[in-house]
Amino acid sequence: MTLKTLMSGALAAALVAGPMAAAAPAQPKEMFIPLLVYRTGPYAPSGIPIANGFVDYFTLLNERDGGINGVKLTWEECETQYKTDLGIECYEKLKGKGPTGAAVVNPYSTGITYQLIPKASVDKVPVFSMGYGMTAAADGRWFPWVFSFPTTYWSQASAVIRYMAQQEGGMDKLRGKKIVHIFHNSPYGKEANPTLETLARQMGFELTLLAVDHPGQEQGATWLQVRRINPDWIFMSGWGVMNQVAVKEAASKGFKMDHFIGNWWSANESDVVPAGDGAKGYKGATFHAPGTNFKVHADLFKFVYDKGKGGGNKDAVGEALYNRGLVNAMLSAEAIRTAMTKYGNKPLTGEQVRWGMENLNLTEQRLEQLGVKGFTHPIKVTCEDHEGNGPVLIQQWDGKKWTIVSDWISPMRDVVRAKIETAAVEEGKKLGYAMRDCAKEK
Amino acid sequence: MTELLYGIAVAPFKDMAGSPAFFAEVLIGGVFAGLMYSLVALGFVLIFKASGVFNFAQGAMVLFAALTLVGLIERGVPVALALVLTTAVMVALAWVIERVVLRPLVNQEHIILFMATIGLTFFLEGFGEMVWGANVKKLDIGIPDRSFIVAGIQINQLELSAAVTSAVLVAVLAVFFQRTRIGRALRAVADDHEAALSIGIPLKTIWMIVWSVAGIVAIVAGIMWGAKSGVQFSLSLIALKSLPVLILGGFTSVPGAIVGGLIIGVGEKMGEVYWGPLVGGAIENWFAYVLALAFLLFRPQGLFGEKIIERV
Amino acid sequence: MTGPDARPLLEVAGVSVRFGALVALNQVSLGICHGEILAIIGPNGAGKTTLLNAISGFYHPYEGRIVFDGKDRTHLKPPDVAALGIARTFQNVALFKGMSVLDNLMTGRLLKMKGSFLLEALYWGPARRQELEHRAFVERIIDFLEIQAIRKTAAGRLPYGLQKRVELGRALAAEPELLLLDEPMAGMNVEEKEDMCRFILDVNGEFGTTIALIEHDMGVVMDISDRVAVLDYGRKIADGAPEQVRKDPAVRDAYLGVSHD
Amino acid sequence: MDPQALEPDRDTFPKLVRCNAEHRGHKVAIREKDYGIWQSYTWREYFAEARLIALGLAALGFTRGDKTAIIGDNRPQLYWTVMASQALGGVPVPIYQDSIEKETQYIIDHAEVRFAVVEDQEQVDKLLHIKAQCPHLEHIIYDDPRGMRGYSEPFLTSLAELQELGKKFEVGHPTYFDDELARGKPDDVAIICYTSGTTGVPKGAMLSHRNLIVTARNAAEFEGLQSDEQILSYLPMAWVGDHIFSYAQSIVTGFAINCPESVATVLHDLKEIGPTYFFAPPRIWENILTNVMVRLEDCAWPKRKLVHFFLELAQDIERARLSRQPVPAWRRLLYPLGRLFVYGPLRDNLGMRRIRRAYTAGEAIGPEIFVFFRALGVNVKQIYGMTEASVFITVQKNGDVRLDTAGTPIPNVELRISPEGEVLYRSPGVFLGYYKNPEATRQTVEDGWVHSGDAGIVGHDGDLRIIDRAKDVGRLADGTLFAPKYLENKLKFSQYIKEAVCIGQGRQFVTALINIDLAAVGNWAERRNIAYTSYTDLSQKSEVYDLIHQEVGRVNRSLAEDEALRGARIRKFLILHKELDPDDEEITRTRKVRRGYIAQKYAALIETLYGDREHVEVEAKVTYEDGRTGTIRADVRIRDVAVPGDSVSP
Amino acid sequence: MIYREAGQFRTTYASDQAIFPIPQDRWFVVFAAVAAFVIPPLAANEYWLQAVLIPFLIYSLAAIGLNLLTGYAGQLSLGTGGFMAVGAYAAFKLTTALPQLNIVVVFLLSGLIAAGVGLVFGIPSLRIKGFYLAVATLAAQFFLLWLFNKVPWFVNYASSGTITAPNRSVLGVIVTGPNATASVRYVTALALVVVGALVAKNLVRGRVGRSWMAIRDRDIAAEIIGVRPLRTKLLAFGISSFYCGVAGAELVFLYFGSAETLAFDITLSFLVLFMVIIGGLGSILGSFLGAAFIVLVPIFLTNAPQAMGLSLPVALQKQFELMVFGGLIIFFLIVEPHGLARLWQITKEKLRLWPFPH
Repeated sequence: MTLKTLMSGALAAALVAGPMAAAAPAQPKEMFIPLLVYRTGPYAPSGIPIANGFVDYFTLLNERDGGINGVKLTWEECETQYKTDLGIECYEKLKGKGPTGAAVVNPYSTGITYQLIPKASVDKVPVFSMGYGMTAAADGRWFPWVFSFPTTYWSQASAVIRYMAQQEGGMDKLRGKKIVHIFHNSPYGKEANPTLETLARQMGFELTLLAVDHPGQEQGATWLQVRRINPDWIFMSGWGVMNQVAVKEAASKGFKMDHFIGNWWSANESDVVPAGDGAKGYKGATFHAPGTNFKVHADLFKFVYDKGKGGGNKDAVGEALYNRGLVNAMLSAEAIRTAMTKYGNKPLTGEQVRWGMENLNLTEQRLEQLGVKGFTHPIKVTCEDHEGNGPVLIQQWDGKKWTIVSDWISPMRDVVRAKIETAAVEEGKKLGYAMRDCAKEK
Repeated sequence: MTELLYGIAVAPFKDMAGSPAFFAEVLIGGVFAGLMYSLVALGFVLIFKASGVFNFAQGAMVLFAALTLVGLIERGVPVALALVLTTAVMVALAWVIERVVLRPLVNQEHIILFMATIGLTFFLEGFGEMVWGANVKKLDIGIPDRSFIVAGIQINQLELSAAVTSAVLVAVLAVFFQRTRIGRALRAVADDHEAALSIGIPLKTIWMIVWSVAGIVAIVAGIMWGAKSGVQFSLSLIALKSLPVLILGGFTSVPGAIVGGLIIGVGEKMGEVYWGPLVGGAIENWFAYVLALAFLLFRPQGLFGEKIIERV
Repeated sequence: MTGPDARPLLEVAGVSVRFGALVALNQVSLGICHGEILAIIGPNGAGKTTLLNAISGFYHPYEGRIVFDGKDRTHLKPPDVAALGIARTFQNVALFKGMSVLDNLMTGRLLKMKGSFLLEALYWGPARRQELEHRAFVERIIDFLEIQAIRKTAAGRLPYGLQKRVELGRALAAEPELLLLDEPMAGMNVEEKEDMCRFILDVNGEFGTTIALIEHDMGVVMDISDRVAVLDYGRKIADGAPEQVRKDPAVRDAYLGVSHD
Repeated sequence: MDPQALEPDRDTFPKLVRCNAEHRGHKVAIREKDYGIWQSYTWREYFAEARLIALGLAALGFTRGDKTAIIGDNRPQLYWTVMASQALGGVPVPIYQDSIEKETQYIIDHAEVRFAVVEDQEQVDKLLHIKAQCPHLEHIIYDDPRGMRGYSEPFLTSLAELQELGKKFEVGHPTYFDDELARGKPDDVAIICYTSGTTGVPKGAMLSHRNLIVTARNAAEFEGLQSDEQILSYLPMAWVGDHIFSYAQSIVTGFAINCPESVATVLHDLKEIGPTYFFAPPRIWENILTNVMVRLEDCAWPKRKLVHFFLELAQDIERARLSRQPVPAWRRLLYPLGRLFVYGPLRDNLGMRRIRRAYTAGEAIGPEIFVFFRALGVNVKQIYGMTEASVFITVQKNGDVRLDTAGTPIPNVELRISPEGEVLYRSPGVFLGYYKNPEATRQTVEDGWVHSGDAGIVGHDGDLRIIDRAKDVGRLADGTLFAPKYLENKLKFSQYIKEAVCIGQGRQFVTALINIDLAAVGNWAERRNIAYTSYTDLSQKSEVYDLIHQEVGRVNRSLAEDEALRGARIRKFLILHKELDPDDEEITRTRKVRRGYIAQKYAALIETLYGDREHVEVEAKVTYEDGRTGTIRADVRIRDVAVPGDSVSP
Repeated sequence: MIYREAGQFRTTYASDQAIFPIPQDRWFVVFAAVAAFVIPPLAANEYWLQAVLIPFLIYSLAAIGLNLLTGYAGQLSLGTGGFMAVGAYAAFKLTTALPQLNIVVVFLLSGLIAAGVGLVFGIPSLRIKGFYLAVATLAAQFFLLWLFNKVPWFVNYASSGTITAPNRSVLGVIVTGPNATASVRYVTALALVVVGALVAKNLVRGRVGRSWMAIRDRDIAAEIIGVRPLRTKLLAFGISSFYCGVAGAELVFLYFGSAETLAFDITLSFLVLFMVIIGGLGSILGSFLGAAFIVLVPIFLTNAPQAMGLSLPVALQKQFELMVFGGLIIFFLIVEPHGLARLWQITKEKLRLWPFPH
């Protein structure tokens, strides 16, 4: 106890002085965005492309446009290894950086998101958990500081079910079919279960939930059960090594791969490549297109990679999760841009960016301006709806790349939104929040 | 209550009898999975036997071996040459470990050496990732990965080859231990360090050899597991899966590692498939440990472990 | 000098102990009287230590009875045996190496201490008083055994002879009625042996503790014991006063002639 | 005011203790490390315990004038017994606890001791052995009952039993103790201290209460002793020094004394107590110094260098100060640094941090030793004292310490040098005479002036300088001055030399018999991988001879600096094959060399030193600890020492 | 060197048996404790409190708990994460069921519940020893986490599957939940760990601790002086789990704010074990030193390059950090296998003996 005081004192002197000194010469025309990344550890294969997409888009904005409306973006990466305690450390370290503090924080882990939700409102930093995190927080009336647009796990699950139904030939055709949900045995993996259970009741399909414990290298028993059930469809909410093993097991067990759909964290190149040819036909949900056939990618090559400022390997541009990071960065930037329409073209605080996010309206036209027409779907966020209830695409692995094999599939909003509102009350109350009146916000 | 009892004591067996082909498949799946565990456990046993070190870094060594192999192949080295080079790397690693870690810590308590191997784990994980990158890599050295069906039982080629490899490896190790001079020396060391020294066996050399052999076992385990899941950081975590195998088989027994693996593999598959649904599944992880624990209560030194004799 | 009185404090009646096929003790009967010093001798492997182990509850005889102070205690476990007032030392010193000499002796007081967990956690009131009282008691043993200078040394770092002495101290701390010493003088030099003999005699004389000891040094045995029992191949072959046993031809054959140096 | 005047209620020790019990009754008077902690007794307890002992003695028939032998290590019970005997008008006769039976028997018999109070079984056994030869000895009382259960002799009583007897006795005689106490007179004999004497049989010096009280008081005033002093009572109780420091001064001044746990733990106990007032004969100072040096040898190289640098710095400064020379400024500036890193910690580790004044006496201290401790900041001073003077004759004044003097007389002490150069003194502390030995008394005391037996001079500033025993100062054959003790002390400063005897009286040149320090040389040998089995073996190794040769050379070089002593350089030496031992009567219990006896015992060796042979076979009788005797044989080498610049060759 | 001990003699057993018998140590510790209560809340920023000091204190408490079991009683356990989870989930259930209950009482009750669970899982220790026992405790680890993950009752049927620390106040000050300031949470954690350390120290220097160490050092000899192995080992499991339980509750309530079972997975068990071994088995101080090492060194390594003006890619930095951390563990084990506490003790001993080497 005694030495610790000494040690921490000495370390404090060494460390606090460091970051402080580094932060001092920041220019006033800059905004700071903390990046919680995981480029190492068991989840690095997913973390690396996301982080690269993020960084590349910001670099592009700075290089091509000189920032957002003349305000340069700065950022600092902090390695979390997908661990909550490191996430907290990173957040605390970075939340006050830059002349106006952190503009928006992307936790990139459901666990870390849960830690940051209570803190963000106190620190006045919006939490942007794009397509993950606490689904209940999509109800902006209870969670003003948390955003999950363009879509959520629950919406995704409903959209995937809708897709299966479409493939079977209509919404009523799922009745009597057997669907298996293989999920990572964690709150993240279990997110889709209630929605699926509700839908199973409503649509009459037979749902089996099979949990796979972290990390999921050995799934023999799970796939034995799959083989016994012999389902019509498999939906998977996997993560990390579990995905690769599952895809491989499915292939080797001779399951119809095109009836195996992963959620958007189970459908990256890294999940299918180790399975080799066996993965051909495997499908995945997404809310943006894969590949590099968009103007924004051309710009990325031109302004970023050709200048040698790329965050990663050029070949990896366009991977599913790379594009995920790109979309995430783009949405963040657009939210900032939106906020500038109200607060002026200057560095903004987190509180101001929050307004921008809540009033984000990404139209088809704006998407075209951004060079991402067809890459993602238009989004409108409101005070009540922090999700935007975005539609979902299904992509399929052809052995070399992902291709989109569906139209935009709308989630079942009637089912999902009601569940979200119920959950929001529950989660909001837990944190001692009160519901705000959106009518008064305008 | 009766329902629960029925669920535990009757239904699963009815189930098994009802679908014997599937039951056989479960059994075979368990055997294959068990042998995969044994592959990792073997590395532990070798080292524990000769040096009394509970080598937590075995998982990291598997990762490191697989990363090295894949990394070399990715850089265009032919598979055979890559295998040779990887073996050389693992032997070099064994040499370094003996020099830098084991020798300064000789005669320390077990837990200290255990802790040192944890430090080694950190080091190898960081080093492996730094050199070869954190991305998942596909390991393809030509092992087929398709299933075929024999008498209604689906068998996976990869698992079959893993099983065969495990069996071959065990046979080779058994011969190595029984028939070669070094093998006999190893057994002498395992029995009594000082006795071994007194008959002129250099302990340091023995340790180096053992760690090298463990490194080679790690390559094999790395190939098998890497073929299954791709080569990536998570390989390091399979060490945990092999722990129940170890306790069951005993830390010092090579056959124990195999038999333990089979029991755990079959046990956990049966548990998960037939009893798992009762409690909602995903019981594989703890079930293996509880199974091992139950065994231990009757044989505290493991199935094949040497009886601990305490002199008063 | 108070002579031993004839009542047996401990009675071993027809006790046999087996390890698998090996019969380590074969129907051994032996009485240990109040206040006496009994030496148990015999060649290596004669079952001497096994006898002590059976008495202290590590082995349970498959036949025969062990009666202590009039009560059958054949099947008690070691802690229960200790609670009866039987303490012992071990052939290969079994000290708590990581603890100081003082703590080793304090541990010996364990049975005399009352557990009051909460008070101990706070080191308060009766718990604290108890600690200090027992410390005072243990200090008397330290003084008795003349180990003041090593009081706070870790037991594992002491030379062998001192470790044996500390182990005796730990046994004494329990204020036993019966003290079992397994080769208390093994591996000691002449001077250390003399000291140990003095301590054993003093323990017997000043505290009236009954002592049973295993010893190889015949000189020592003849000097300090009131009675000698001889074991050979798990059987008792003689029992009586030292001089008498020395003259016993069976003993000569089995023991003195063979392995005495 | 008459310096010898004493207030009537404080004119004997028992009365003073009673006074202390009344006035500072709650204050600690005496502590003993026992059962792991410092058991403390207040003055009130001191008095009460002593009172019970006295009553117990009375119950056994103790009468005024009876002698009580007191034998044992320093412990409160024995100090109480001293007071208890005095309270009854008896005379305590402390006897060295390690005296052999013959010596003990002589004293008990000579002093007509009726009661013996002893520490433990060991002493009891000794007395039982000789009891037949001591017709006066009636009662033996022991403190520690350990091992005594088998003793049934009727005249044996434990101290606890004695006190019980005392309690019973008090019931019948409630005022007995107070009455007897009141009957005590200041000029009664308070104690008989037997001086070991370098020659002949022991003589019992009788000291009165007045002798001791006045001297103790004068010395205390001279030194400014306070009642908060702490002192470690570790020197034998039979020695007058312990009696004056641990008993007389403690009672007069009211400070606490502390008895160590055992002989083995004295240094440790010294550190725990951290005395403010300390006394040690040169031998102990020297042992401590040797110990320090040996321990420092094991330091890592940089630390050793650093420590030695600072130690030398401090010694240089101190030498300059002692010889009244200026100290360079840079040294003065570095000193505080040294105090922080070396002197302070060292003093603390030695238990000398709190010492306000420390004495060395008994014989001359090696100057290097003296300088060393003073350099550390220990205010060690030389005193000159004798049993016959109740110790104190001269003391060095604080702030006026020199290397080669014994200080100035304390108040009321007069000094004179006889025409033969012998020191004579007169003081209130001068003893009453030798017990039952008027002849010796007459030889020693003339008109109140006591012959000290030491050769000395009084300097112009009143400082006394002792050269040697008056009878030991001699000359070589060519008339060169030869002060053996001086040479010996120089030799003994070497950490490797424990004892030295120089020979040269009437000879052509000086030679030396040397005892190596087994601990220091053993350590030295181990570091050089020199194996040895025993002292005898080690002492005759040629490497050891080389080592000692260097040390002798060093002494010779320093002798060469002084014109008067140049001629007395050591030209040959040998290392004795056995340690000089009080049991073999080669040195006294206070470890003074018995020169005459040695000359006789080692005559053969000495003759070889003055002959041509290079080694000699010897055989020596030794007495072991348990009293048995044995013989050791050795081949002792002789080593020549080159003495440059001198034509005389041996 | 800085110690001045001459003249410190003890006249009672009480002073000889004090936790810090040397006055200098005593004063230093008191001063440090007071400073720990006063200085960080005033001086440290939220990063230091939230990301460094609070976890350090909580891990210290857990490390003390494990040290009692492994370091003192000699029972190797890898179930720490599981027992901490029991504390966390118990605290969550208790405080949501009884919102009025003082949160500190909730922590203590959670500790008791964890102690109960620890007792059950300690039963195999009677027969199983050493590494076998360690691996057996993993059964507890995996089973408990599975249970909490599986049974929605434990999370009050929350759809998110996580437990969240609600706002709870003590004496009008909000101590847990999103509205509690870092300073208050820090002080709460500190107070608990100070009391915990004191109690642990009292236990290990008394009857209980001695019977643990007896079992650890020589179980056979322990039995013959009256130590009952099962009772003693179970007590160790119980008390150890109590500490771990409280630490687990703190982890969620004072540090994370909300958590899922993953927060208590096997890596946490290992982390606490590292702390205990690196810090020093059988040393309360070691638990603190070990926690400091495990918490501070990675943070130091992460921030050091930046402080030196080096800008490395985060991945490289993290990999480098792992290597250095692993290397440091080995280095420290080689330098002093008995942990930082022993190193500290040796240093202290050197300082006491200075300038003597031994």
